[in-house]
Order: sequence, then structure tokens, then C-alpha cells
Amino acid sequence: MTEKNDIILETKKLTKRFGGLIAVNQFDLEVTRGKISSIIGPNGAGKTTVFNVITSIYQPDDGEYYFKGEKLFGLKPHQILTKGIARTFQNIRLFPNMTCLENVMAGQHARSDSGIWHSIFRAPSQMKEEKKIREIAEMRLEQVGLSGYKHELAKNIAYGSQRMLEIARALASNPSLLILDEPSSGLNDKETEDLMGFLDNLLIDDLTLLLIEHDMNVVMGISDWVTVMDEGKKIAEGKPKEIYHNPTVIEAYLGKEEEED
Amino acid sequence: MNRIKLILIVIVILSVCLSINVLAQQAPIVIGLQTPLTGSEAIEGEMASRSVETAARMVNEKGGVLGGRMIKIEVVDDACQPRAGALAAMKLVSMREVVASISTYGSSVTQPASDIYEKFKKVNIAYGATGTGLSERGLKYFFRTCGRTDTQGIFFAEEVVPYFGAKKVAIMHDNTSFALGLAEETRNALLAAKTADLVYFDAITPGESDYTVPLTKLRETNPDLFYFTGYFPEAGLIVRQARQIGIDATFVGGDAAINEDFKRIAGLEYAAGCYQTQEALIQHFTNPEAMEFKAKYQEVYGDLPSSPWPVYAADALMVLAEAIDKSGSTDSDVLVDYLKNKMVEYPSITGPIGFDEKGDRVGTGINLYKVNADGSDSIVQR
Amino acid sequence: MKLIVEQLLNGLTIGSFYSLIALGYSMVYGVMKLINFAHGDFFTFGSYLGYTLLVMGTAFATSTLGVWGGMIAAMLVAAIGSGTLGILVERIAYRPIYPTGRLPAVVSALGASIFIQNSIMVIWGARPHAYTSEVVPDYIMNIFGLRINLLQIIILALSFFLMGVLYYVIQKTTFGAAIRASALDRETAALMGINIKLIIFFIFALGPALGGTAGVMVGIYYRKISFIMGWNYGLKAFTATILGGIGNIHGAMIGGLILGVLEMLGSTYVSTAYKDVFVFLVLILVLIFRPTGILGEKIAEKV
Amino acid sequence: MMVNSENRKANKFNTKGNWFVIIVIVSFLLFPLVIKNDYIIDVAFFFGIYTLLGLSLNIVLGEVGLFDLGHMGFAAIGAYTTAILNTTFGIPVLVLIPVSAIAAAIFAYLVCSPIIHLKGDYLCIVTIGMGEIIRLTLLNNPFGLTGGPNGVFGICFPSIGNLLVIDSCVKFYYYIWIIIGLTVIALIRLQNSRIGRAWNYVREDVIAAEASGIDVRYYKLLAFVIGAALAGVAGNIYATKLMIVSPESFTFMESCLLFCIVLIGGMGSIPGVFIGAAAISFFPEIFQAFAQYRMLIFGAVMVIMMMFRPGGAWPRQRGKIQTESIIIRAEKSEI
Repeated sequence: MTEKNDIILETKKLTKRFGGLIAVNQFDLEVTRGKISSIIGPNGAGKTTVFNVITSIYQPDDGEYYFKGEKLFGLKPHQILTKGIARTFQNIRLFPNMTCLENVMAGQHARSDSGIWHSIFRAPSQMKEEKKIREIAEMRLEQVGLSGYKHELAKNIAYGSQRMLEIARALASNPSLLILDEPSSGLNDKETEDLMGFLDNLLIDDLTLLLIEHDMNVVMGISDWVTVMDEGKKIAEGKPKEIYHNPTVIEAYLGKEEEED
Repeated sequence: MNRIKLILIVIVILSVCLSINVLAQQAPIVIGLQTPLTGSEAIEGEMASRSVETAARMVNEKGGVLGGRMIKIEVVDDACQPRAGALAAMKLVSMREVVASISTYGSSVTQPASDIYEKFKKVNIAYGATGTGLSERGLKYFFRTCGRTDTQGIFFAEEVVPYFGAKKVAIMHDNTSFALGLAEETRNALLAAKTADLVYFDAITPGESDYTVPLTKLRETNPDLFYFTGYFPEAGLIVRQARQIGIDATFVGGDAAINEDFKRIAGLEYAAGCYQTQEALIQHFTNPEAMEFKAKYQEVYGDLPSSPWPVYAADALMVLAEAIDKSGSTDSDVLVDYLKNKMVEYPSITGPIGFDEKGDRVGTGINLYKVNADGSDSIVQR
Repeated sequence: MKLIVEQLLNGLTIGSFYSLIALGYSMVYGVMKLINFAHGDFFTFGSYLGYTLLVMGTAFATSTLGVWGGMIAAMLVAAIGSGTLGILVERIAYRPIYPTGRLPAVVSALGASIFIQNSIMVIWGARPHAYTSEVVPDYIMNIFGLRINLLQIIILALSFFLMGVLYYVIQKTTFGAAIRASALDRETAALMGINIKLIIFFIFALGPALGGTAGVMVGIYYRKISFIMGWNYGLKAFTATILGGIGNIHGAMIGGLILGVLEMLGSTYVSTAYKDVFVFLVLILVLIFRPTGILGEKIAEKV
Repeated sequence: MMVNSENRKANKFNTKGNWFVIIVIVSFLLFPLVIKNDYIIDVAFFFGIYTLLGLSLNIVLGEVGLFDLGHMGFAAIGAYTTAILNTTFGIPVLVLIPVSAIAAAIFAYLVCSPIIHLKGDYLCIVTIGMGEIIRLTLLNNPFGLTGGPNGVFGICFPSIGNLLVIDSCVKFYYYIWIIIGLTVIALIRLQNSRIGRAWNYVREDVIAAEASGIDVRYYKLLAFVIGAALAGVAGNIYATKLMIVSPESFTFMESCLLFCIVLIGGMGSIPGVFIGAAAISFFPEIFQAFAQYRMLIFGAVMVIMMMFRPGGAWPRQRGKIQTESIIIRAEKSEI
């Protein structure tokens, strides 16, 4: 295992209940800095709930979680982003009636601070800031290959591009941890392959990735560490190869999926 | 494309505004009538415009004014709203052919409108604005043919209360400008005259249907005399509901409370035996002008105005026609001088009319009316 | 004691009117996610239709059908008339607009409301009308020292009966299940073979029909009707809908009754003039602590 | 090369837009000189009042998507603040413009902070309730301040000493349209700043906005506060023009009309507000000729307008124009 100070995100006995249902049960997770970690599990295993707790959309009923060694508790979702955690959503959530560029500029919002009066009187500092916001946004659009669409409304571009746009928006906040919720859902094989290549390249910028997938084949290729969830609990973790051959996982996870089919 | 459309729209709007304004020059004498034709007081506006049209026919059939020029009415809707009222007044003063204006119903609408008339030096005669403060502002061109709330309050305290020998009086109003004014003037007069104790003084919300709660509260104070200063729709409901929950105090309405509609809403079984302090209901006038007005009004519209105000609007027209004819001028200053100094006891529909320096009508008498068992009214106290 | 019982009874009566109107708001909102601002005017329209039949056609209605028959006929006519108007308004003012979103439909609804209200004024005249005592007599009873109007009891019973029938239809029948399914998710319901057009037709007929019936009841009970009363009742009923939790049937019923009682309590124990201030303050307080109304389900947004 | 051609395109677009803007401004300036009819100028003044109120509601409803059907309440706060302070203490009404704005803004902050978390229609009824509470309270004459149904009258004209007294229709016309001009400049700048974008993010998707680091609660409140302040200014001008404020100017129906202004024009669109306000203030005047039928026709016209332009008469155009122009100006300022 890696050393303790290389753990960027850690959860301890995280628990979240919805009424009688325990969505996440005593869940422990460690995410290593600069690597790609994945949480996999069948549908309804509680993966997205873990993400929503980490990004403060839900408050946990029990347990705690740490980011860069700091305990996060009772924060608002927007404060999570300023701490350096950015995320995407399983069912893409863009700002549909705004241009792609404006969508990506959202990521820089928390990294800038011009107020009303600065904006109304166009103070030099505000102009400079606007320019910086725009440059970063254009750079991120370029990075995901969408510079040609920057003035298109987000709702008018292709589904695959929308997913990339969402990633660009998350990246625009210069996060240290990027959480992706089923990034490959709805993409075809080629697009998925491209996406995985793209994600692998991101690590160059001192970025840590945490992925959710229910199709384990997708993430096996790029993940450094895989955690398997079922019914809110962690049932296994390890390197992809170990997971691939772990009998518990095969039984609980793959077995179930065949039943569903 | 959008912009071209927009420009076109703007042009159309402007040209419509202009064309309304640039009406062909009229030979007749045009008098403006500002009145609520839409909105919650639309009924008053409808009756007022009918009454004024009737009065204009009376004048015109006698040969008009200034040697045969006809009177023409220009009606503008103010929806009983201060903003719309200000605009309506502006519309009338901007029409050069309009020589004077009858304006308007409701004190809070009359206020900004009369300021505009004053600024543009146009004679304006209010017909349904009894607020005491209106004529206390030193306006030169403002007149009114209706009375003021304070005279009515004093009449109630000094005449009505002793007439019934009442010891405990309840006053209820509906928080409109007129009703509150009358209620407050009555309270002050009652406190000054010390003829009875005031045991209840509160407001209801107009436009609702159920007034049992305030009435129940009123019942607990056990008054002998119950004075309601608001309007007839609520008055009808209130009498009926009051009787049903067992209030047997004598009901007296202010001058907007009791009319034919009141009797229908309350039902005659409850309306009979109610009283009203009233300046003048057209039904009770027997002077020749009133008889002619009644005949002409009924001939066209089938009924009679159900509240006193529309007739004051007709009065205003009669007064203006007389002033124009006798002074031989349509100039505002000449008209003001004639109305204030030379018009004495001009026989109009609601009796002799003259004006004092403030523009208030001189000599309006207030009466106490009773609703009889057959639905007719009779004067019991002058 | 006597005071409280009387006020509660009055509160329930006016509350039941609010409930009947609120049901229309709530059903339309549930399926269409549209605040139907014209709904209060359907209520006024029903009231005027009933007035026309009862008062202007007194000779016919009361003599052939009797006093009670006349009243029931008036309610039926009002229900059918308002229902028809509801369907017409939906066809003309809403159907072409709501595919483009719910906000433009709000403007259209306001426009329809102004149009209907002023049409009523032009048709029946601006002066308030009254259901006369020949067609709606009073039967005042004395029970344990309480003066109670028989009409009040009958109106209360009738409106509870109507609410009960509607509740049964929505909650217990297959058609009701279809309505509830459409309220949850219109697209999926349509995919499952539910005839959405029929559902919309039904709610736009039934909601105004209930409103129109309430209009006649108000006329019978209070006698006075005016062309602007729909605005006032509509606003109160909309408040009741939200107070109970919009989009569910029992929420609208309970909301209306609670609002009626609150009004009575507010004007008895707080102040007559500040009654509505009190009612709205209670509403705001309820919403601060229960953001989706008293019976509204917590909306867990899917992330 | 690439950047240059893009800039040129943007410039070209801008010059075309600029011409249109110049024509509009000039026609507004010349209007009272050409049309020497005080009534029409006054209609144009009230068009201005509705425009200003529409712009203020557009921040809340158009930019952030919050259903506010009690917006006239904020204008009432501004108007009554002006009226009471002017008539009792004789404070000049021009000084009272910021005071009215601040009073309305503080009120909006206090009232909206506990309810800002409500969603859509629930927020809508709360704002209706707030507007009605304000109106009813004013009607009941608390502490003898508001004059009850009579309102407060005798408000002075705006003036700078004796140098300039705004008392005629033409002066009032220029007064309000200059204020609108300044407001529009400020609002366009806000639209094109991180604040304006944050408002739009909240309108488009609250959860995505939060996850992108936008303090949703703060920006919703900010919109209410700025919208209320602007409505307070409109209330001040309204009070000085009519010289009387009374509760029936601030009814629920008026709030509904403001709502319509924003939607008739197009959500979040400043030119749209002008069109919406024109429709709301001109149509009833044009229809004066129809006497009691006029509101009936007005209602029908509202329905028809929504049938033909459900997205608004002039929806906000997104794309190059705004973002490009910013960058060009930024570059210019750096040079």
C-alpha cells in the first residue's frame, strides 16, 4: 500500500440511509494521489450515493471523510469545489441554454471574485479576471476537442460532446480530485476508448481521478485501484487484476448481472 | 428580421396613438368624463357615463349652449386606479377641444387627477370624491357636486343618534378611502357631540362573502345602532348575516350602502327597516329637472342609477353647460370665476347648486331614509 | 363555546368552497405542471350561469323543479357550462402553448383570466347580482342555542360528498390510477398506453365543473355574486392548494379546509383587518418548515 | 491570424448592433420634441416606469428563474419610503432614491432569506403572500404612517435646489429614460460578468451550478436584493410623478402584469423587457376607444401573443456578441 500522506481522499465508516433503506453502509475508501481509482458495482449498489455524500449533496448519517487530511463536514456543495473536488453527473447536467464556452466558464467561477460594483463599473481588475476566466475556459475546451463549438448552445451539441463538455467544465476549476460518475454511459465503444485514453492523459497535470462504473470491463484497463461495492458495502478492493479474479466479486457482481439478463 | 418587425410595431403603435389624438376638429363643445369603466368599480362608471349622456341630451334638446352648439361627451376610463387616473386626466387635458372635465369617482384617484387638471388649468368637477382633504389644498380649478364626509358624520352624530335615542353605537367600515373617511368623521363628531358611546369601530375586507366573524365580535358589544359606512354589495351581505346571527340593532348605512342592489342582496325581509344617511337619491327628487332626468334616463336604460354619485356627475354637466352658456366663454378662468362667484342656487337635478371658494358645493342637505316593507324609501329625518 | 362552534362551522363552509376550487388547481397542476390562473374565473362563470337559470328563469326553474330541484339544476348547469369553458380554454389558450414550456402558459392563463372576467362583465353587466330569496329561501334552525342555517349544512354535506366522490375516482379506480400515473411522469405514462389527451380533457372538464358548482353554492349561501369575485376566491384557493401540497388531491381538500378555518380564527382572535396578513404569514411559516406543503411529499431530486 | 479574423467578425457584428442601438437612443431622445402631446409623452413615461419595473423583475425571474409574483411589493416599499420621508421630514426626493433602493433591498433580504430554499411554485405563492402582506399592511395604516386607503399625498417634485425642478411631462420623460439608460448599461455589464453568468447557471440547473462552485443561495438572494432595490427606485419615481401613493397601485394584478412583461419579451432579455413593457402600457391606452371592452381585448391579445411567440418577442441571443465584445474591450483597456 501507499504511504498515508499520499491519500487524497479517505472515507471512514460512511453511512447514508434513505428511510429504511441503507444506501451506503459503513463504507471505507482510500483514494491515492495521482492515480485513477474506481468504484464498481451493480446498479443500485450505492456508488452514486457515495459521490453525493462526498460532494455534500447529501449529508452522511454516520462516519466521516477527509480530503487532503482535512475533515469535511457540513459544507455546502459549492464549497466542496473550492476545496478542489470537481465532479460530473451520471445523467449529464449542463446549462442547456448557454453556450459551450459559458458552460466551461462556470468552472472558474469559484476561482474568481469580482463583485457587483466591479462588474458594473468594469474595473480593470474585473476585466483582467474575465479575460483569465475566458482563456482558461478556451484552453479546457481545446483540451476536450470542442473549441469549434464554443458558441453553440450546449443543448445543441452531440451527446458524446456533451459528456466531454461536462468534463471540461469540471476541469476548468483546476481541481485536484476529479470525480466522474459513469463517464462511459451512453457512449459507443469507440468513444469510450477515446475517453479512457483522454482520462489517462489527465494524470500528467497532477490530478487524481475517481470513477464510478457499473461495467467493470471499461475501467479495468486504466484503473490503478478498484473498489467493489454491493448493497452499500465494500465487498472487495485491489488492483484490477486481483479484482478480475476475485471469486467474491465474480459471484456477487457478475453473477447478479447474469441474473438480471 | 426581428428588429425590422420591432420597428414596424413601434411605428404602428405610435401612429395609432397619434390618430386617436388627431381627431377631426369638432364643432360641438366637448366635455370630458373621467370614470371607471373597467375594474372593481365598473358599475359606477357605467351609470355615470349614462347619467352624463342623459344630462347632455337634456341640454342639447333645449338647443345646446352658446347659441346652438351641442354638448359632446368624451369618456375616458380610469379603472379606479391612481396611475390610470393620472393618465386619463392627461389624455383629457391634452385634447384641446375638451374644455372642462367631470372627474372622477374615488378620492385617491381624484387626488392625482385634480393635480394634473390644476397644472393645465382645466376646470374639473368631482362627482364621487367626498374626502375632506381634497378641497383643502387650495386648488383653483377643482370643484365637486357631491358633499363632504364630515357633514354626513356630523349629521349622524347630532341628528340620527338622538332620533333613535341610541346609547351604544357600532361603526363598521371597509377600509376604502370613502368609507374610512366617513367612519372617522363620524367617530370624531360622535366624540365631540357626546350623544352616545362608541362601542365598536373596525374594518372589514371588501369583496369577500363571509362577514360573520366581525359581526360576531360586534354582537358581543351589544349596540343599539349599527352604522356601516361602506358600499352596498357588502352592506347587503352584512345586514343579512347580522340578522341571521341574531344582531337586532337598528342598521344605518352610509350614502353608498343602500340602493336597489342592496335590497336584492340582503333580501327584502332583511332590508326592510334599515336606514340610511343619504345626500340625495334620485328617486326622491320631485323638482322638474329631476323628473325630466328620470324620464329621459329610464327611456333609454330602463332603470334608474342605483347610487347617488352618477347623478352628481349629471349635475356637474348641467353646471358646466350653464356656466359656459351664461359666461359666453369656454376659457377656464372665466368658468372658475362664474362658478365660484356668479352661480347662485342654479336649479340642477339634485336641487340648487352653488360653490364656495374651495370648490365645495354649497347647500347639500343630508337626510335619513328608511327602507319600507314594500321596498320603497321614505325620508324620516332631515 | 358557542362562538367557537359557530366560527368553526363558518370556517369549514368557506373552506369547503376553497377546497372545491383548489381541487381544480391541483389536478391541472398535477398533470400539466401549469398554474391555471383562469380557474377562479371558471368559478365565477358557473356562479353566473346558476344565477341566470335560477333568478332570470325563476318561472321555469323553481316552478317545475321546486326550490331544491332548482338549486340542483343550477349546479348541474354551472358544472356543465364551466366544464365546457374549461375545455375550450385549454384548447385555445393552453394547448398551442404548453409544448414550449410552462412559463408562457402562465401569461396565456392570465390573459384568459382577464378575458373571461371582462366578458362576464360585458355580458351580465358590472353591477353585482344576487340570488333572490324566492329561489333560495333561508331555513334557520335553533340547535342547542346555535342558530344554524340549513343551507349551510346542506352545502357542507354536498361539498364533502363531491370531494369524496372525486377522491374515490382518483384513488380507487383504474382511470384515477391513470391520472396519478400521468401526474408522476407524463411521458412514461403515455408510453404505457395511457391516453394523455383523454386525461387532459377529463381534468380540464372536471376541475372547472367543480369550481362552477362551488360558484353556485357561494351564490346560494351568500347570495351576492360579482364578476371580480373569481380573482379573490382563486387566489385563496391557490393558496390552499400550495398549503396542502400541490398536485395531490387530499392536499387540496385539507388545504382548503385549513385555510377556511384559519381565516375565521385569524379574524376572530387576531384582527379582522389583518386577517389575510395572518393567513399568509401562517402559509409562509408552514412552507419554511415544510417546503412542499402540509401533505406534500418530499421531492428528492434525482442526481 | 485566426484571432484577428474572429475579432473583425465580432466588430462587424457589433457595428451593425451599434447602429440599431444608436437609432433607438436617438428616437427616444427626439420623441418628445417631435410629438408635442403631453398625454402621449405621459404614456411614454409610464411605459418607462413599467420598463424599469420589468428590468428589476427580469433579474429575479428572467436571469435566475425565480417565480416572483409579489414584485410590486418591493416597489411599494420604495414608494412609501419616499412618500413618508419626504412629506414628514421634507427630505428631497432625489436624495431618497438611494434610500428607497436600500429600504427595499433590506426588506427583500430579510423576507427572502428564510424562504429562498423553496422551489418553483412554492416560492411563487410565498412571494404572492409577501406582496399581499405589504399591501394589506399599508392599507391598515400601521402607526398612522401610511394613511390607510387614502395613501400619502403631497410628495414634492424631484429637484436640485432651484436649478432644476422636474415638474413637466417632458422633464419627467427624460428623467426616467435617463435612469433607464444608466440601468440598462449596468445590467448589460452584469449580464456579461461572472455574476450574470452565475445567475443563469442557477436558472439552468441548480445542482450542476452548486457542483460548479456557485453559491446558489447567495446568488438567489443577490438577485432578489438587486431586483428589489431597482423596484424601489421605480417606486420612488412613481411616487414623485403621481405625488400620491396609495395601496391600490400595488395590487397582485400589477405584479402579474410585471410577470407578463418579462415573459412577453423573453426571459432574461433586456430588449424583451422593453417590448413587454410597451405591450402592457400601450395596449390598454390604445384600446381606450373600446371603453368597457378594452380589458377584454387586452386579455385576448395576451393569449395571442403567447401563441405566436411563446419564447418571447425578443429572446436573449447568446453566442459570439457578448463574449467577444468583452474580450475586445479587455484587450483595448490593456493597451
